[in-house]
Amino acid sequence: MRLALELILPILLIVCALAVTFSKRLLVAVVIFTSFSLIMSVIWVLLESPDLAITEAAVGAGVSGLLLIYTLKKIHALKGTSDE
Amino acid sequence: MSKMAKIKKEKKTLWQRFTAWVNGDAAEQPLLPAEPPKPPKNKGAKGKKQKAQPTRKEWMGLSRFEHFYRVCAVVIGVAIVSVLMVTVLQLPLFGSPDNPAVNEVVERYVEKGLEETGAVNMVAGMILDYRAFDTFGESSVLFLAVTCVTMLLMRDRNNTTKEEDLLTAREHVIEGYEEDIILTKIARLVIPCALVYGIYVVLNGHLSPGGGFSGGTIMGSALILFAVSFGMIRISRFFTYATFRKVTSCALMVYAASKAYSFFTGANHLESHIPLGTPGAILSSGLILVLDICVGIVVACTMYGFYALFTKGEL
Amino acid sequence: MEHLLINHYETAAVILFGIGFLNLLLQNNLVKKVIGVGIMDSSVYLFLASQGYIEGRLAPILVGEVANAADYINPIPAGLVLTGIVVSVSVTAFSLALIQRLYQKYKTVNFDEIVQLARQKGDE
Amino acid sequence: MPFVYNFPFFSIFICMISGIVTPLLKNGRWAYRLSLFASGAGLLLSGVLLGRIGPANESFSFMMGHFPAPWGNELSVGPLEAVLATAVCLVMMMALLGGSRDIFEDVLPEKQKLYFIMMDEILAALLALTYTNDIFTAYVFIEISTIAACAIVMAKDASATLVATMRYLIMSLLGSGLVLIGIVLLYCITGHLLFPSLQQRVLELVATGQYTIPLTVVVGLIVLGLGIKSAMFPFHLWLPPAHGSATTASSSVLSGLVVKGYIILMIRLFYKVFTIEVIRELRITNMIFLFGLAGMIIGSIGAMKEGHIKRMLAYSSVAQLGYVFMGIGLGTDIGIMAACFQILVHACTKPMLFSCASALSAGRHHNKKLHALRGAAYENKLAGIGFTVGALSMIGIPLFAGFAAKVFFASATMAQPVKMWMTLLTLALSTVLNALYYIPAVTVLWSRPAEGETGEKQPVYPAFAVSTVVFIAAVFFLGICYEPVVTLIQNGLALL
Repeated sequence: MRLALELILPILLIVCALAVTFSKRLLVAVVIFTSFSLIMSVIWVLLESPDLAITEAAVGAGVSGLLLIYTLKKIHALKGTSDE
Repeated sequence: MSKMAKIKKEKKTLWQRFTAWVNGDAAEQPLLPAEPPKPPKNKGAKGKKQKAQPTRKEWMGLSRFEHFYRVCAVVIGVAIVSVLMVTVLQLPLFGSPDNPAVNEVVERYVEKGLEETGAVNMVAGMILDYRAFDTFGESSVLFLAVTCVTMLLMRDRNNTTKEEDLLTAREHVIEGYEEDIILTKIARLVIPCALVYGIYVVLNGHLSPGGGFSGGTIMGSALILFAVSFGMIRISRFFTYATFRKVTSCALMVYAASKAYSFFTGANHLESHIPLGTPGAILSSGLILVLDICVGIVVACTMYGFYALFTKGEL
Repeated sequence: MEHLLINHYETAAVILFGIGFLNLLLQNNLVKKVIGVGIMDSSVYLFLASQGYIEGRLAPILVGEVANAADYINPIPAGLVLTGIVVSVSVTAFSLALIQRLYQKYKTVNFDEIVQLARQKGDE
Repeated sequence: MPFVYNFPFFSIFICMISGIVTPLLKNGRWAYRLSLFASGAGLLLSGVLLGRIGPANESFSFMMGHFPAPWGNELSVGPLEAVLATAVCLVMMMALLGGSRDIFEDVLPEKQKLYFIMMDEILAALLALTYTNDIFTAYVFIEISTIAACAIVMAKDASATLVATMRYLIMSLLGSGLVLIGIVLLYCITGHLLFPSLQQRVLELVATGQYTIPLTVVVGLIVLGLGIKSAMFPFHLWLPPAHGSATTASSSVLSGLVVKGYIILMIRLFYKVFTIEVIRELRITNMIFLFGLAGMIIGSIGAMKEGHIKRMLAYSSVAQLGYVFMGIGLGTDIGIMAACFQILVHACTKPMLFSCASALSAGRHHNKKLHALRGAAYENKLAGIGFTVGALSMIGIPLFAGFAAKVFFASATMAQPVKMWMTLLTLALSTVLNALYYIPAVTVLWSRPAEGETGEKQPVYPAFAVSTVVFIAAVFFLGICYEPVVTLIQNGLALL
């Protein structure tokens, strides 16, 4: 189980990074980047660094994603929102 | 015509549909609705040609440099990756205990850490006591970042017009009256939990995983959730730009002062009169607890500050 | 090859570093450039932390009274990465704020277009 | 331990704390005074420290905390660091004085306080980069100076500065990323972060032949990263827009100090971690040498094409940094001594040129195109004289500081026949090129303007006068009585 995770998670990270690179919509890129951070925080747990896992989940997946999405809103790259 | 188009649309391969789904929809929509101002279109064919020629030339000129730049970037990138790969080949094996990084430094951090810093969490002991100067620099980075964002996004005559000001004022009013009932009900449940959890993580930074940064971020997200669900007006009753400035500066000052004290006593071989307390208790490990609290406050304020400046351009 | 497989975290980190690096240099979209920086930084942290890991040892949080260095993993990488994560979130926030201002001025986040518009206006 | 040994730590902390306190002050004026106080205090402390350890020729390391070298953070101080720190504080103070009027004009009143926070933190970061004995502390302070440097570029809130800041930020982040992975690899193969233990381990590795490839990669990545951040030749394109469009004090600080901070760190890493012999064996110096030579020529050619006076000065910075890299690339003690001397010379000259250029253009509605400045020197004589002195020093006229630096470079190459011919030819060519753009600029400034082109006479305000006079004095001091400074640098390098 652990070995499988150890092999799959880095591959998932690379897949996420490539998906960010080639995605056409910015919102998709941001969401995938946020999931990248989440995968990262699971890897921190596997690497026995709980401090990093908590910080990454709070900072990387939480606040960075929030800031990115608010930026997308400001640059009108979100579809279906009410502002113009 | 339209029938043909419809058939074509339906004939999409699975892959295309999948990519369309990943991208959110099928329609080829420009990424950004606002386009750069284009030169006014000329109806006459001659005019069009004349207009098109120079721009094309310009484009070609730019593209040659661009082309060169892109090739260079790819070459450099591939070179760096391959060089690093070769390096990885030479590095010690993953998970092996005879890694060169495991040496007398690690030994002392682990074995003497509790005795010298009083922290059960060795990472906290390391970043807030052994290598505290780095961490002070890091808090300064956060402080600088929020200052920069204030510089860029705080409303002033350079970045806002009159209409935008009016628009924000209207939004504020609307926010005050319209409360999303689902959001507010859930927020009432979640915010206290998040705040308490954040405070717990901060106060237990020296005992368990976490510490100032993660706990501060959690408290900051609780504040953000409050602002999202109840509106910025409500939050500005107790948290204005002046409070923000005062709280951040004072917390950083306490941090700087306590670290200055410990650096000064340490370097001059004076005795530091700070009790380390019983290991494992909340009130232990000397300055680490104080530093964690200061960092937590700074981080919480900073995260909320980022949010407020990004959405409304004010605190 | 086998070495790369055993050091799979490091290998993945190097590939991610390359992806982030190329994203930073080649993407025209500024938001994606910023995401590229994020990927690049995370990959370096992954590299560092995986070098600190030691098979079968515990996280560096003391259990019991007496600490033995052979029971715990290396705490230094975790501390350094913690510092690094905070630095990268600061940088992200700063660059995103800058992108918002650039969008206000030029109505696009495509850096090539921005540079060209700036040149047309004659203020580059 | 003597009390004087605390001074480096005090000077760093005074700057950081004044940055932290600044948000609580009333307005920008008070923030300005606090910044002046911080740099003045830094100058005083570094000066006293220099007076103490310079003649005694001693060096020491200062524990930041209760734990000695391989465990806790440390600062390490010697004559070289003391000289550089004194120069940094002096230039910072004078740049603030010389650019003060422009800061209050260019930056919005409510944001002036924030601008001075950035200045304080930049000074703290530069001092920390000069003094640090720990490679990760160096990384953290590199990031601080990156963010603050970008912030002072964009403080003048115009479209041009925003685009320039973005470009600068992208290149800086690239550089930081490369430096970071270099540091991480270095930690992985040595297991230390403090300079003395690192050096010991690196020498062991070299002696046993272990990890040769990773070590080469580490040196390459760190040099590349720091090179990008300090505008080494192929990566210099971000510099002219950033330095040319910022407000005066920012341009002065950026090209006088911030760029140099990374080079100082590079020199210290070469001596204190990798040791100069290892660097020479790895042939990294030859690369730096070639890039330096190319930078000297390309920067000058870029400056010749410019009609905008501040951008011309920025391109000239690229050329002058080429000299520094060339000196480092020689890979000998005397070459690096010349490079350090050139750092001091350029740090004293370029801020003066920037502040004089903007004072000259003040009477012409801030039009910074050269053709608009015809005869501007008559309206502000002091600025005209300052600009002329700076230009002559940059060209390398005897008695001015630039000449001494060039003589040192020429004499430094004598031991290496191949590099000697290349260096001497390039030095001659670059001197000619420097003359080709500085002389016309000076002639334009001092030629009689046509009717109707004259601006009104500019009053000389005292802060600007003080800064220009001090800079002129520094240029002549370095050009005539360079002996003590050179001795200090040589002793410092020997003690590194």
